[in-house]
Amino acid sequence: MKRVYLDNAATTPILPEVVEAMLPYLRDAYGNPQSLHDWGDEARETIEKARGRVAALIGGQPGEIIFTGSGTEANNFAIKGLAQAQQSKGKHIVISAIEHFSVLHSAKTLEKWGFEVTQVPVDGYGLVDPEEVAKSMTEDTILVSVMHANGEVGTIEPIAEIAKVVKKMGALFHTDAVAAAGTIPVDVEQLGVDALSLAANQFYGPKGIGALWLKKGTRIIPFLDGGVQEGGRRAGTENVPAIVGMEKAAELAQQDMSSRIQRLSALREQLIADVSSEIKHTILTGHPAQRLPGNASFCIEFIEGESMLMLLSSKGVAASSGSACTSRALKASHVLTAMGIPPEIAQGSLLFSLGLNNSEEDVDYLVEVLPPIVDRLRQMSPLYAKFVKEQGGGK
Amino acid sequence: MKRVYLDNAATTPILPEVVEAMLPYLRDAYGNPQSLHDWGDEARETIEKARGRVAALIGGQPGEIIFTGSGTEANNFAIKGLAQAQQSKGKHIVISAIEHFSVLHSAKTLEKWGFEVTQVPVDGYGLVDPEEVAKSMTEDTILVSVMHANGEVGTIEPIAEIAKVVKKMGALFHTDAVAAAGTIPVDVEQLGVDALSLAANQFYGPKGIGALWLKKGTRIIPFLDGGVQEGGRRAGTENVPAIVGMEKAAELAQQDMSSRIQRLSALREQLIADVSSEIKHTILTGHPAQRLPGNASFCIEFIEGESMLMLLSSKGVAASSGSACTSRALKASHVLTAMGIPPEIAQGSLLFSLGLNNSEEDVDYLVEVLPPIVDRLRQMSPLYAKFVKEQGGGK
Amino acid sequence: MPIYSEKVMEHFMNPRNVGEIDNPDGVGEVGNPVCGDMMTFYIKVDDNHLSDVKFKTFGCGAAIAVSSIVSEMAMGKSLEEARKITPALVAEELEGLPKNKYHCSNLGAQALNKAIDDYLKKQGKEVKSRRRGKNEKE
Amino acid sequence: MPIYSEKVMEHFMNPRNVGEIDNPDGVGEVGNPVCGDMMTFYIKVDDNHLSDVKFKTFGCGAAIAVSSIVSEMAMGKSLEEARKITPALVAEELEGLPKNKYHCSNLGAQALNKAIDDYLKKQGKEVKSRRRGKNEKE
Ligand SMILES: Cc1ncc(COP(=O)(O)O)c(C=O)c1O
Ligand SMILES: Cc1ncc(COP(=O)(O)O)c(C=O)c1O
Repeated sequence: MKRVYLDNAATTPILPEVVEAMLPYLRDAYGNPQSLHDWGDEARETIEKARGRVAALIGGQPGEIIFTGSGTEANNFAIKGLAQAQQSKGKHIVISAIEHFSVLHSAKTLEKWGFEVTQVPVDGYGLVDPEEVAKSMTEDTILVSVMHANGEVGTIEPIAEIAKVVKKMGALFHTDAVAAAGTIPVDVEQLGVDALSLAANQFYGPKGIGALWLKKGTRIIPFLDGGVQEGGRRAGTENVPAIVGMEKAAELAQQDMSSRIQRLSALREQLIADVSSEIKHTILTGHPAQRLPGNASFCIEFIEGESMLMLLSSKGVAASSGSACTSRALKASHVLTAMGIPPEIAQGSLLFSLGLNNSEEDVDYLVEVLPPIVDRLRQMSPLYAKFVKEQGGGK
Repeated sequence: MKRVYLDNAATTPILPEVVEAMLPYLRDAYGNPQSLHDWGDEARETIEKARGRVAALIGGQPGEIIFTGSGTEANNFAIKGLAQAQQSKGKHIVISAIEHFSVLHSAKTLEKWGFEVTQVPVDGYGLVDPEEVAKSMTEDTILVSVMHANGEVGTIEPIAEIAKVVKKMGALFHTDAVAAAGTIPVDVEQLGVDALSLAANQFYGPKGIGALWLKKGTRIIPFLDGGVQEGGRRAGTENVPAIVGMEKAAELAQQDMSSRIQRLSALREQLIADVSSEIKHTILTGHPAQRLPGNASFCIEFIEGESMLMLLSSKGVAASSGSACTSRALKASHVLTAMGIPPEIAQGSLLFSLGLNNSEEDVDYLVEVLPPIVDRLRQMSPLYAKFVKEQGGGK
Repeated sequence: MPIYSEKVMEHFMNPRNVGEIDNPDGVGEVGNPVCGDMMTFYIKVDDNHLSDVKFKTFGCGAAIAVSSIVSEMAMGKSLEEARKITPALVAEELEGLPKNKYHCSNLGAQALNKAIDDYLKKQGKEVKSRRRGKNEKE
Repeated sequence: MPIYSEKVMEHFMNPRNVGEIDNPDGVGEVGNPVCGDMMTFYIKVDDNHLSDVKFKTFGCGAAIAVSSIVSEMAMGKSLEEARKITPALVAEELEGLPKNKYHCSNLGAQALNKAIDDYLKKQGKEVKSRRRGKNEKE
C-alpha cells in the first residue's frame, strides 16, 4: 500500500545527512563535554561548534544558545525562568490564546505561584493584534510570550510588530518559534525579541533536542538545577549526538530554506485548491497567505476528525486533527476555539502538514482517497442528513 | 598512542547493540507516539514495550516509569514534584550531604520556595546512617532523598534500611539511583522506595534519556508542563530512539549484570591494589567493600588532581577528579568535604571508573604511567618537599 | 499499538446497519456535535421484537463502532432483552475501549434505549389517538 | 577543545626552572593547599639582576604553566623590570587563560614579587647584620 506521511507538524523525519552526522557521536566519540581529557575536549569542541551553527540559523550569537531536551523544555524554561528572574519588577504575564500547551500550562503554573496571566485573543485567522497586546499590558507586566507560528493552523504572527509594543512598555518578549525556526526565516535581531524557543524535530533533526536562544545579558533562573553545564543555566550531561544532529539540521535548513519554502508552498497550494474544489463544505483554517509553507489545515463540515484520520490511515495516509475526539481530554483544539470556530465545525478539523519527502503524487493520492472517505462519513452522519433535508426543503 | 578510558562515571560508551537498536528509529520509524496513524501506532507500541523493559531492570511496573531527558531531570522532577504535591502535609525535606548537584540544587530551589531542607551528614566512608536520617526527620518532613550509590567515591548506601525509617515516619522516600541502576542490582520492591531516578548513559545507553520510577498511586506535580505525554506527567515529544536505546541497554544490563560485576570488581581490586602499592601516600576514598564495581577513587597526597589528569591525558588515559581546580567554581568536591577529608588532601582527588571496554591491560598500562606522573608532580610540589624535609628531620 | 482493539477496528471499517429507516417505529437521538459525538438510532418493532435497527452517527471511531455493535446486538431481540444492553456489555463485546472513550459505549446504549422509549411512547400515543379516533384519519 | 592554550600546555608539559635554589637570595611563598594552589619562588640576585629563578608549585595545570613562564620572564631581568611582570602580562604571554584560572597568574606574579621583597629585606638585614658584624661569622 502507498504510504503518505502528511503529519510533519507532529514531527518531521530525520534527514539521512543528519543521522550520518550523529553516528560518530553515538559510536566512538562518547565523551562527556565536562571531562578534562581528550574525550571531553572533543565533545566540548563539538557542541561549541554546533552552538554556533544553531545560533546562525536564527541570527543569534553562539553564547546565546542554551541547548534543552525539547521545545517543551525551552518553553518551560523561558516562561518560568524569565518570570522568576523578573518578579521583583512585577508579576503580570501576557500570552496569546493560541499558544502551545507548553507555554499555556507553564503560565498556569505561574498563576499557582502567584503570577497573573492575561490571554490575548486572536482573530478568525488566528492572528494576534499588536494593539491587543499593548492594551493587555500594565505597569506590572514583566513578560509577554506570543508564538512565531502556529503549527495547527499555520498562521504566522506579526512578531516584530508585537515586539515593538512590548519593548516600548519595557517588558521582556519571548516567542515560541518551535513551528517556525528552520522552516521559515527567523532572525532574532529583526524580530527584536529577548528569548526564542526552537526544536530540531520540527526541521528534520532528531527528537529530544531543542534550544532556548536568550539575548545576551538577559537574566534567567535555571529550570533544570544541577551541574554547571550550559554556563550554569541548564544542568545535565549534554546530549552530544542530538546536539550534532540539531547542528546538521540547522545547517541544511539555512542552506535550503528558500527552495524548501518554494516547493512546500506550491504543494500546499495544490493541496488546498484540490481539497477545496473536490470536497464541498470545507473551510480552510488559519491565515490564507501568512501561513507556514507546508500547512494545509481544514475543517470538513458534518463529520468528525478522528474517524477521518482512521479511514485515511487505512489508505496509508498520516494526518492529524484538532477535534475533541482526537484529544486525550476530549476537548476541541483551543486554537480553533480561540479563532471563533464553532465546536461542531471544529470537530471536523483535519490537518495536513507537508514535508520534504512529499511530492505532487502524494497530494494527488490524497485528493483521490479523501473525497470517498468524506462521502462515506457524511452518509453516516445525522448532521449531514439534516443539512441535506434542510437544503432539500429550501429548494 | 594507547588510549584508555577510565572515566565511565562521567558517561559510559554506548554498546554497539544499543546503537543498532536505535538506528531504525533514527531512520524510518520517525513517528510521534501521540499521532493517530500507523507511524504513531508504531512509535507508541515501541515506547510502551521499552517502558516494560526499563521497569523490569529495577523490578517496577511499566506504568510506573516516566521517561525524562536525563538523570538530572528525573531528580529535579522527583524532588520538586513530590515536594510540591505534598506541601499541604508539611514543608520539610531531608537529603544527604553527598547528593548529586541535581538533587542538592533542586533542594536549594525548594528553600527559595519556602521549604526547609536538612542535610544528613555521612561518615568517613561516605555512608549515611539510617539513625541520622531518623533523627533529622520531624512531623513536618514530607520527603527524604538519599542517593543509591555515589559516583565519585563509589559508596553504596543502605537504602533499604533508610527506607524503613523514612516510611515509619510517614514521609516519601526518593533515591537517586543514576550511578547504581544498570550497574548493580536495584529492586524497588526490596528497597521499599517511592521514587527512583535512573539514566541510560550510566549503563552503556545513550545520553539524553533517563527515567523516574514512581510507585503507583504516588502523586507528583509535573515538572515539564505541556502536552499529555507520559500520562500527563511529563510533556514533550517522546524521544523514541533514545527510549529504545535505554530499553536495549537495560535489557543487556539485566542479562549480564552478575558477570559484569564480577569482571569489573576484579579489575577494580587489581587497580586499587596496584596503585596503592606502587604509589606511597595514597588514600582510597569511599567504602572499601560496599562500593560500585568499577569505582577506584583515591586521594594522592601532596599533589593536585587537574595536573594529574593533564599528564594522564598526555599518556592517553582519561580519568576525573574532585579537586577544587577541576571544578568550574574552584571548590573541592562537596562529597569529599562531607566525608571529612581535609581540603589539601581533597586536592589530590583522582577517580578511575572502569567500564565494560576496560581490560587488565588497561589497568597495567595505568599502573605503568601513573607512578612517574605522581613522582614528577611531587618533585615539583613544595608540600612534598616540606614533607620530605620533615621526614628527613625526623630520622 | 493502535489505540483500538481489532474488533473496534473491524466494526469501524465495516459498520453494520448504517442508515435510516423509513417510517421507523422509534427514533432515539443522543449527544450533540458540540460535545463531539451524536448518534441517532432508528428501530422497527414487530411482535415486541426489534425487526430492524439502523443508525446514523457523527463522531469518532469508537462512536461508530459502538453504534454498529449495538445495532448488531439489538437486532432481533425482544425490547426487554434489548434494554439489557448496558455500556459495560458494549465495551466488552468490542474487546475493550480506551478509557476516555467509555462514554461512547454509554451513548450507544442510551440511543437504543431512547429509540425504544420513543416507540413505547408512540405506542401509548397511538393507543390514545385511536381512542380519540385520530389514527383512522391518517 | 582543550581548556588551555597551546602555550599553557607547552609550559605545563615542559616547565622551565623547576626546583629549589640552595642558599637562595630570596624566597617567596604564596597561596596554600587549602585554596588549591601554592607556589614557592627562589631567586638568586647578581648585580641587581635575577641571575637564577626557580620554583616549586602545588596546583593545577595553569598554576604550573604560570610558574614556569614567570620564571622564564623574570630570568636575567633587573629587579625593577621583574617587578613589572603583572598578572595581565603573564596571562597574555600564555596566550590566554580560562577565566576561572586568572587567579593563578596573580599568584605567579605575587610569588616572584614576594621573593624580591624577601631579597630586599634580607639585603637590609644583611646590611644591618654587617653593621653588627654578624655576617662575617657565617
Ligand atoms: C509551536 C510549538 N511549540 C512547542 C511545541 C512542543 O514541542 P515538543 O513536544 O517537541 O517539546 C510544539 C510541538 O509541535 C509546537 O508546535
Ligand atoms: C548520582 C548521580 N545523579 C545524577 C547524575 C546526573 O546525571 P546527568 O548529568 O546525566 O543528568 C549523575 C551523573 O553522573 C550521578 O552520578
